[in-house]
Formats: sequence, structure tokens, C-alpha cells
Amino acid sequence: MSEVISQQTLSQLVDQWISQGKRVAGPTRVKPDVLLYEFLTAADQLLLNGFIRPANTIKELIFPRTEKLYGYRLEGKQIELYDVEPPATEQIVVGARPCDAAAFPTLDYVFNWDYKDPFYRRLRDLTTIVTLACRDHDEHCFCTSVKLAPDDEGGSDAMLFDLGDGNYEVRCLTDKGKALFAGATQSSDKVGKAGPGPEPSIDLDKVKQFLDTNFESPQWQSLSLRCVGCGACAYTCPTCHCFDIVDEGNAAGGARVRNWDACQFSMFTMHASGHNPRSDKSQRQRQRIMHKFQIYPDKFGEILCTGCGNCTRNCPVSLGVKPVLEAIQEIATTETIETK
Amino acid sequence: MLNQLHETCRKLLEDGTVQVVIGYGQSSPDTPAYPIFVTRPEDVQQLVWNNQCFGNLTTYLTRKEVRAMGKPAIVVKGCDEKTLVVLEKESQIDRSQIVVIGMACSAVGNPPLAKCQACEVHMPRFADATIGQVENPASETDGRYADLEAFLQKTPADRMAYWMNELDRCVKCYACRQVCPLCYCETCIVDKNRPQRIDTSPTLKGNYAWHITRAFHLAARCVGCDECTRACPAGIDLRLLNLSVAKAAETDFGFRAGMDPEVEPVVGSYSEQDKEGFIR
Amino acid sequence: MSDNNEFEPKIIAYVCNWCTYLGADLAGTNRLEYPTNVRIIRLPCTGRIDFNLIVKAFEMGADTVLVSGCHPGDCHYTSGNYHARRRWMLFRGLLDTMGIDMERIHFTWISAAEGAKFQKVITEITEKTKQLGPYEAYRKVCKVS
Amino acid sequence: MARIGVFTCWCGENIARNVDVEKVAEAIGKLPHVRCSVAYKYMCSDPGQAIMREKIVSEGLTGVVVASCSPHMHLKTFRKAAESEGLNPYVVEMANIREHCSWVHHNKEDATRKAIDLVRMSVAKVLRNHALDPIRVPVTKRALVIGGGVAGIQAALDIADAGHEVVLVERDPSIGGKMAGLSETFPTLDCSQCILTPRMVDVGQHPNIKLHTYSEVEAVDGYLGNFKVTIRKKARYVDMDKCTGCGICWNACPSKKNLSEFDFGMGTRKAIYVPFPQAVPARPVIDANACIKLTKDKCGLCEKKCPAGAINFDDQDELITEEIGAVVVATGYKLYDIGKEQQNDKLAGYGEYGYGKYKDVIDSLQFERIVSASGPTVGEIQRPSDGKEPKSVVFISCVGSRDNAKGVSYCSKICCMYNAKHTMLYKHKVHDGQAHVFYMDIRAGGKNYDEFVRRAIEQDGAQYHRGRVSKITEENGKLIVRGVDTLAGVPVTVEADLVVLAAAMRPADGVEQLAQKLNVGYDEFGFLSESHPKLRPIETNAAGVFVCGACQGPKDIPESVAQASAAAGKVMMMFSRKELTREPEVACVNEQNCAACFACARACPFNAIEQAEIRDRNGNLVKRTARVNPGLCMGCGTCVAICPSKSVDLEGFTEQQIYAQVESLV
Repeated sequence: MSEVISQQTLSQLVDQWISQGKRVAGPTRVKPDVLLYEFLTAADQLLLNGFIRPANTIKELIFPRTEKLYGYRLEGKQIELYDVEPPATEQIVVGARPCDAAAFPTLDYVFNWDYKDPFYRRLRDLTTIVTLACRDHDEHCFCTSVKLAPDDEGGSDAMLFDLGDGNYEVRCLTDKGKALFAGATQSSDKVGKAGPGPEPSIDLDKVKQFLDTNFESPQWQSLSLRCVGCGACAYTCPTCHCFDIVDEGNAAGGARVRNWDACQFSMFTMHASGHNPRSDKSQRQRQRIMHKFQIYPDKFGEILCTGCGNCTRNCPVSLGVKPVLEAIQEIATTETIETK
Repeated sequence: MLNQLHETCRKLLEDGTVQVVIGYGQSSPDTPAYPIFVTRPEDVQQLVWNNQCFGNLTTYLTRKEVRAMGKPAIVVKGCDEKTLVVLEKESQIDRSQIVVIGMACSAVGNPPLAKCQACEVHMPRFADATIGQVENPASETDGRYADLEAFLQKTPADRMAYWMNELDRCVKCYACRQVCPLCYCETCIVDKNRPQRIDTSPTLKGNYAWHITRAFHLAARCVGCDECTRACPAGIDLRLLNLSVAKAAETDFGFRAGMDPEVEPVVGSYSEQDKEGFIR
Repeated sequence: MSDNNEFEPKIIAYVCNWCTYLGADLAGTNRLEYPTNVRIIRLPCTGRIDFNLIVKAFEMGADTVLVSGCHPGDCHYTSGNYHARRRWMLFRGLLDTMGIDMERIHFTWISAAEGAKFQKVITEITEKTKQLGPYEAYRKVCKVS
Repeated sequence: MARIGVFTCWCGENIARNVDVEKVAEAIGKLPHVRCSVAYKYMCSDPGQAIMREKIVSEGLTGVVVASCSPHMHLKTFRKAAESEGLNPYVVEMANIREHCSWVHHNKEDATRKAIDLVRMSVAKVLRNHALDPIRVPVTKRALVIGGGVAGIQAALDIADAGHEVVLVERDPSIGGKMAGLSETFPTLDCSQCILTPRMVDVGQHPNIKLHTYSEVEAVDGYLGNFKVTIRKKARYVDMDKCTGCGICWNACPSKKNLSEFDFGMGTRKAIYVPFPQAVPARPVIDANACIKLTKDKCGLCEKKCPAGAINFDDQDELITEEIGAVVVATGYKLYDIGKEQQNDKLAGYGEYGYGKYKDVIDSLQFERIVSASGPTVGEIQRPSDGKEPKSVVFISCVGSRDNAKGVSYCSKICCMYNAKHTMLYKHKVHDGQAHVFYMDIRAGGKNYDEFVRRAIEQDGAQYHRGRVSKITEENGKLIVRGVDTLAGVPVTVEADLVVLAAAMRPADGVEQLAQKLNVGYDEFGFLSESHPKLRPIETNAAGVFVCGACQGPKDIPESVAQASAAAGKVMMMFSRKELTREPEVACVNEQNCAACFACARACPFNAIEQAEIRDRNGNLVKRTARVNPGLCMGCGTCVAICPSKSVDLEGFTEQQIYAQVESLV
């Protein structure tokens, strides 16, 4: 037995949420060739059919690209600090990719570890995530290689399965999810099924082994050579969460803001002294891979990658995690052969 | 054509003329080709040439990691080659220390990119070795600014609205800057904070200041390779901004960046006869 | 703003030290009255005036920006104003495409002898800006959400 | 922690009438970092400055803002005052609340509000000021004088007499310039050579003057006080040290038929020659194009005859360098070419006067040689064609001058006077002769000048026709001059034996190339540009380079000499100091950040930015960078605006200061 919802009812539901003043986001075409998660003003903007992989991710809803932490006013010789209004609007994502949602359980560790980040938690609580199980994948997808699946439930409050007949099976996975679809679904005997997903291509243990023993490997040089040093990979990654804190204002006052930052920027680790411990882009590329597949797992037991492939898709030079891991795997193999 | 490329590069590497060939590789057909750096003659087979070779590889010539590899040979299209002219004018490269392999190119992309529609340099002009012939160099070169002119039909208010909408999507990943072969500053002005001229936040305010700056720092320098536009994950049409400055440079000074190595750059020089209708 | 709450434009003027600044001095010496809306920032030469300053002025809520220096041929540094003129020509092309209101950026040559012209220019652009009203579009851009 | 003091001036009623100064002081006193904010009736007065000085000490101020008049008025005053209390003068800024506020606004409330803004901006700026030390440049106390005409001679002698070394470079084999070739001078009719040649001798013998004749300036490097000048000494083929100037060589030389430059082609000279008997140095030079030995490798008589063995046919051009501190340019003038053939297409030339076609149509300098006692005709006035004494001579003024169609819009200034002079000299030698002058206007401003012209007309009976000459033709040995008398309104035709054209004065050949080497501006005609027409008529925009004489514009002898002495005075001013100090508000490159695109160097109006290399201990190139030469930088800041990464900044107007000003406008 299963619960299903028709495309039409879903659309009505979405419009209803919007009319209730909730912020509803989902995959939509902002331009003929630009597909992004955006806030919707009407359900018909929502894209659910075909292979949908927005260039951005839904992490932005919970970890905004720029976020005001507090404000300050200059009154004569006095400086007055004030808190910002915490966000209060409920957010709903519809049709998110499971690989986007799956990032949040992983991110929860770092945002609730030694310090419980109130900004992150607030938006996390306000947000309900309805994913759509993947039927298709492209050459950049590799969720199966990082122990996820086209229908991984991590981070999802509810998951839709396209039944192909204009209906979706709805699997409510949390109370939030249940609340969202309460009374909107009918029982059915049809059970949805996700696509097979990409063939696993990466042996993570082998990779981990290489990372544990090859911090100083000259291979990092060749692995990173074509990287141009932009932040496209990090900013379109569901799990990347580095940020920079700056004050912006003028003689009247201003705010302390938290902005996304990316480890491939040459300024990322620049010290005030002018010294830069990661002055070379091979060091920066190494950091990115190590953080995702060694440092984070060692600390939190979770890989900081959902295999969504966005890094490669959005990379001007088609680099990103998958090609690097595959290269590492190759190096590791040949090296073991050599050592034999 | 591909064989000729392979042979040329093999020779260059074998006889030690160059230590590295900067060219295109590809993981599977009809996916965008990406830059590869071939250092061993036996690897030249990895080099590909087809309409997926979008990148402007000259951006690597000024990078220290690549410089460290020794004398390079570089694969360029006619459009990328214009960059070399500018880079040399700005004393960033020593042309004699680079072997330029020019590829005949009718167009890249399918359908062809906007820049290819009005391309007039299908055949590289200054390459040390030019490979191939152009089958159908179909292009109406007067359409160079067509997209811009179409855009300028909008009212200023509509243009403003358009950019507010576009730039709102900018996440400041700086792919536009990093991929640009002419953004070679040691420290970009946006990364300097004494004073903070441009807000680093990806807010509309910061994004406006940033994109005005980016486009204008390329004034009369941008050769129109459109890599910034291609690189933008938010699909912002930065090309329009580049075109608007390029058009001003051409109409006001008859200057086109990268076309003629002989002419003096527009910025940093002047003529007492320059128009000044807008000044009173 | 005056007691009546009619819109009082904010006008930021970048002027060169040797011509327009002295022109403004002369306007003063000759007691030529003009509106109080302009705030002058003194730079050595129009050649020193960078386009980022114009953007910053708008970010600071300027409704109109004035850039002014020596007439061609009169530059204290012989050619600073020629270089500036070139940059402005290119810059205008960009701003126009961006939809920046070109009626809110004024370029003038005002010599040290043209106190009257300084008065005229400030009076006119103040009036003009009052007609245009506040530069809402750019203020919207700068409203940090 | 910054401690700023703000001092608001009433300027009596001037500011206080329209600006509530106390309110300004109070408002500013509330700003961060402002330690004290006081208003006083006259800040520039002694008690006013005393208040400021006292506060600097008692409050330990690190920065000062004076809100009063224009910085052009009193910035120096207040910076001096601060300095007297040991505060660096460059941490003092002003807010102009008088010229820019109280004097132009009458609504006191609005004016006060604006005044507060203006002061706030200055406080924001001064917070980013930092101590600057004046730039000190050493001075090499040797002067270079380019051009050995009367102006150059005067400048050289004045500087040399003041006890400084002078390097005098003259292009021709002898100094003396145009004046040496003149017969008599207006308005006194005293003999030109009699005045000049003693001065030439003084130059030749002066212990402080190093004379390079037959030499040209090849290159100029360095800057104010520290120029390195390369001079090309052209091959002379005569050893100056061995030669005694006895004259055996030129008497022996068989190559006779060479037109004499000194006589403007009116006479001839040998292949080995001294331009004129009183030449300094009185040493010959061989004209390589005329010398039979050098052209055909025959003859060599001079070499055989020379008792001193001074002839050296293997002589080569020689490049020497001189270290000097200041330059005086005195390259003088030449005459408009008159004929259809012109150097550049801006000039048209006169076909209709038959110059070059008719032997007896000559220019004024040629006429000078004909009447000169030292000339080819030893002062006998004979016309070139047949040596007959001309009974009727027509002088035409403004040939080129004031004639846009011919490409010269300016007045050559001296022609009216020398035309009058010529008619007199002619009349004094040919008593039955008749002089005619065709003129547009008579410009005879100057001491005894107009009287002089009147004398020519009234005593010596020169006929002046106000009008232009349309055409000159030759009919059976006579020149038919067709013109018009616009006063009488009738056409005038004169049958002349000789026609003298008063051609326009133009800058000497090559002056534009020289100006470029020296970084000096020049106008559309090639005359060098002074840095201010009224107040800096001797200075140029290149620090340490001065101009005098006709290279700056048409001048007569007294003016040239006066200007030359003025230039010498400027040089002596420079040399009177141990070292020169310059305003430290100059550009400075952040060499670590410079991307070495050198856009700044291209744009710099003063070529003050050079391409430099940074090398490590072992001499390996680390990076290239732009570098500002503070000796040359004038502080315009064009480089700052043009640098994309803002790796160059301008002291006194730094990016931080300017942005702080803008961002204070909330």
C-alpha cells in the first residue's frame, strides 16, 4: 500500500502554500538554459519531469550565501550593537534532489558541534524538504559511489516517486512531511521506484588510504593543474559550508555579515601578515579533497560529499570531485602495482 | 587535422623545443573539452580538437604553476589568439618564449556560441604553426554587437530591472574573474579592503559594484572570448557588459582589443581630438 | 533638508584641485549663491578620479554625481584630464547598458576663472535632480536585505 | 589611537554670518577620535594659531582639521604652525567652509548643516593621513645650455659668472647664432657683431664654460637636479687641440663653390672653413660632403699644408655624457621656407612671390648679409643676379606671419622693426634709391620703436603701402611687384630691382625631437610651452628645464637677452641650495601587488614611472614591477585611477582618505 498525489493536486497544494505566505522553492527555469532552485510565485514554475539537476543547491535556504549576524550604529562617540530580526517564514522545498537533501544530516554535525549555530538551526527548523527520487542520472552523477542512492532518504521530510501516470507516490518520512501532505493524498497499491542510479565507479577505501598516506604527494600538482581557482564548485556543492565574516558599513553604521567562502580562492587562507599557508593551488585542491574525504569523516564519521556532481557540472574546466577521485584511484592502483 | 596536431606537439616535446603543451582533452564525446598539460611525447594522443574545445587556454600562461613547467606550446583558436596580443602589450608574456599552435575553427558549440556567429578570425593570424582549414566560415561580422543593440532597445529602466534580476543570482564565485585570461592581477581590487571599495557580500549592492568593476577593468582589453559568460554557474549574460565597453572603444576610438598588435592601447593613451559631446 | 519637506538631492562632486576647486573658490569670492546640496571632494586632477568613486557615491545615496576638472589643454599636469575623458567615454557605454540613469552623472570642465559657470552648473544639476527625484533605482540596489 | 583637534574659524563675520560656527564646533566635537573642537574669530591670526599650537601640545593631537577658508589660501600657514609644535605638517587638513559655504549660501540653517558635513569629511580624511617627509633630491651644480645664440650666450655667461659650471651645446661650428649674422640692430642701429663678438669671446675663454660646438643633444636621462645628458660631437676632421686657427688650410682648399650657411647662400665658402672670421671657437671644420678627400679620396691639400698636423680625415662622431642639474633651452628660430616646398603639410608656402625662382627675391636674413660689412659684398648693396646696385627695393612684411592660409597664425613680432631698419640701411648706402614697404599693420611697441619707424618713413623716405602683394613677375631685368594700397584703395605696381621678404619666424629645426627628449611641451607651431604664460614664463612642466629666447615664441634681441638672464636666475636659485626638496604628495607603488602591466607608465604625463625588477639575494628575478621616481612625479594621480588592482596610491590623496570622505557623507 502507498499514498499517492496527482500532479494537479500537488500543484494546487503548492499554490496553497504560496498563498499562505510560505516561501516555496523548487527547480525552475530562470532562462532557457539556466535551471536553478528558486522561490516560486506559482506552482506552474515548478519543474519535476525529466532529468532535473539545478546548477545550485538548496543549502542556500538554510545556509544563505550572505547572512547578517548583527548590526551596529555609530552614535557620536558611542557604538551600539543590535541583533537582527530572526527569520520567521516557513520554507518548503518541492522536487529537491535527494543528493541535495542528504547534505543536511552531514552539515548538522558541523553546525551543532562545539557551537550550536542559531542561524543555521533556525532556518533548518523553518524548512521542510520534499525530495523527488531520481529516475535518471548524467555522467557527472556518482551518489552510488559515496554510499548514497537515487532515493536516499537522508534530509528529506517527504519523498515523491514519479509513477509515470501523472501521479506521485508520497512517502512522508518525518512529522514535518506528514503535516505537509496530511489529507492531500489517497491510498493506492502503486509503489514508486527510483532509477538504478549510476554504476559505482570509486572505491572510497582506496581513496581514503591514499589520502591518509599522501599529504605530500607530488601528484597533487598534476591533479590541480587545470583548476582556475574559482568558487563555482564550492558554491554549487550541497555540503561545502565555509564562510567568511566581514563588517560592511559606513560612518553611520553597518553590519557584521557572514558570506560563503571557498577554499580554492587564493585569499582563502591569507594571513594578515601576508603569509599564505596555502599559497599554491595544489595545496588548495588537496585541502578540498581531504576535507571532504579524510578530515570530515575522521571527525564526524561522515563523508562531506553526496555525489551530486554539481562541482564538475559547474566547473569551467570540468574538474570537481569525481574526476579527481577517479584520478587518485588510478594513481593508487598503479602505485600499488609498482610497490608489488 | 588531429593527427597533424599530435605530430606537431610530439615533435615539439621530443626535440625539447617546449616542456609542456597546453591543449584540450575530453572524457567522452560531446562533453565539454577541458585543458590538459602534456609533458611527455607519448601522451600527445590525449589531445583532442573538436567543436567542444570552448576554453581559452591562454589564461594559464600567466599562472605560476604552469610557468614553473617550462617553455609552453599552447593550442589556440583565432579568438583566443587575440588574448596573446593584449597579454604581450601588457608585458605579461614574452611571445618568443611561447610556441603558439593555431587551430582553424569554424565555430565551437552546438549550436555555435554567440561569439562564433560574428567571428572573423576563424584562422589564427599570428600562430607559429597553423593547423587545418575552415570548411564553412559562415559569419556576418557586422553582427558583432547585434545582441547588445537588441538589448539596448529596452528602456534604461527595463535594463536596470533586467540587471537587478540577473545580478541577484550572482553568488560571487568569481568564476568570471578566474577563468579570464586578462584578470591576472596579483590581488584583485575586490579582495583589497583598505579601503573596501566593493562590498564582498553577494548582495545586489556588492554584485553591482563588482560587475561594473570587472567589466570596466577589461575596458578596451576584453577580446570577447566570452569565457566569463560560459563559466558563470548562475547563467548571467556578462557578455552584454563586455560588449558595451568594446562597442564604445570601437565607435569612439576605432579600437578593437587584440586585433592589431601595432596600435597603442586605448586606456593609458589619449588624443586631444577625443570626442567630448557629453562634457559641458 | 529645509523645514519644508521638499526633496533635497544629495549631490557628490569630484573636482580637480587646480581648476574646478578654484572655480568654486572664485564663486565664493564673488559671493555667487547656489544651492547647498553639493558636497565637494577635492582631488589633485580629474586623472585621479576613478570610476569606482562614482559607484561609491551612488552607494552612499547620491542622487547625482558631478565630475569636473580643467578644460582640455589647461590641465595642471598637462594630460590628466585627457586620460580621464577617455575613461569616461568608455565608462558611459557600460553604465548605459547597466541602465544607470545617465542624467545623474555630469561631466564638466570648469576653469579657475569660471566661478559663474560653477554656480550655474550646481544650480542647474540641483534643479534637474529635484525634477528627477531621489535615485530610487540605485537605492533599491543598495538596500541590503 | 588617533587624537584629532578641529579648529573652526569665524573669519570675523565672513563665516560666522551665515554659518553657526559654535554649532559646527559642538557637532564635530561629538565625532569619534575628536579630542577637542573649538571655534575662534580668526584662526589664521597669531592668537588663532596659538590656540591651535597649544592644543596640539596639551591634547597630544595626532591630527588637525582647520575649518576656515580655502586650502589654497591657508593650508601652508596652518601646516607651518603645526610643524612648529613638532607635528608633521601633512597630518593637517582643512575644511573650506568659507568660499564653498558661508560665502555662497545665505540660509544659515542649511549652510551650517553643509559646514558640518564638510568638516566631518575632513575629519574622516585626516584620520587616514600619515606623516610625510619632503622628498630631498641632490643637485648637480652644473647647467646645460642648449643653443649658442645670443640667448644661450647670455644665460651661459650669467650662470658661469655666478660661479657655476656650464655646458654649452651648439649645433653649428661656431656660437653666435642668428645675431652674429645681422648687420645693425634696431632701434639704435649699432653694429650687431660689435655687441655680440666680445660676449662670444668671453664664452670661449670662460673658465666655467665647457663649450661643445658642432654638437647636438642625443639623449636626456634622469630628473630635476640629476640629469645625465648624452651629447653627440659631430666629426669635425680637425683636431681642436692641435689646430691654431692659422688659416693655411682654408686658403689652400681648392673646393670653393660651397654656399655659406652663415651667409644664407649669399656667399660661398671652402670645404674646410670657419663660418665667419670672428667665429668661436676660431677653428675650422671640414664639410664632409664638399671635401674632395672625403668624397673622392683625392686632394688632402689641407692635411699636407697644416703645420700643426691637426687634420684628421678618419675623425668619427663621438658620444660624451655630462652630468648636470638644470637645463636652459635656447635653440632659437629659423625663417619660414617661403617657397612652395615646405617641411610639413600644415604650411602652404608662396609660389606667387617667385622666391627661389627669381634670384633677386630674397629673405630678410639674406638681406642682412648683403648690407653687413662682414658680408659677401663687404657691405656694398648688390643684387644677387647681376651684382648691380638696386635702385628700387620692395620689402614685404608678414610673409607667412598672420596668414592662416599659409599655416602661421601668429605675428612674428620683429619684422615691422627690421623692415624699417632695412629701409634705412638701404637708404644710407644707396642715396638715390627708393625703398618700398608693403605691410598689414605696423607693430612697433617698445622703447624708441615707433620713433624708429617714423624716422624710416619721414627722414629716410621709405614708401609704406598698407596692403598685400598679390604677385611678383620678372620683366626685362625688373621685378614687377603687384600689390594694393588699401588706404588709398588703389592697386600699386612697383618696378623693383630687389625684393626682400620678411618671412615668419619659426622654431629651429629639430626642436620638437629635443622637447620630447626633455619632456617639455610644445604648441602646434613647435614653440616650447612655458608652464604658465604669466607667472612661470621661464619654467616648463619638466622640473629643472627652463626656456629662453625665440624657441619659446618670436622675440627680438632685448627680450631674448632678458629672458635668458631670467632663466639663468632660475638656475642659480636651484643651485643656491644644497639639495632640493619637493612636495612628498607623490605616487607610490605597492611592488608586492603590482602586476607589471605598466598601464600607469603609459599614462604618466611625466614619465615618472619606470619598469623595475625585484631580484633575490642570488640575483634571480623574483618579479617585475612599476616603480615611481619621486624626483619626477608631480602627484596628479592618473596612475592610481588607471591601475586595475590599485597597486599604486597617491600620498595626500590616498584611496583610504578619499573613500573615508565619501563614506562620511551619510
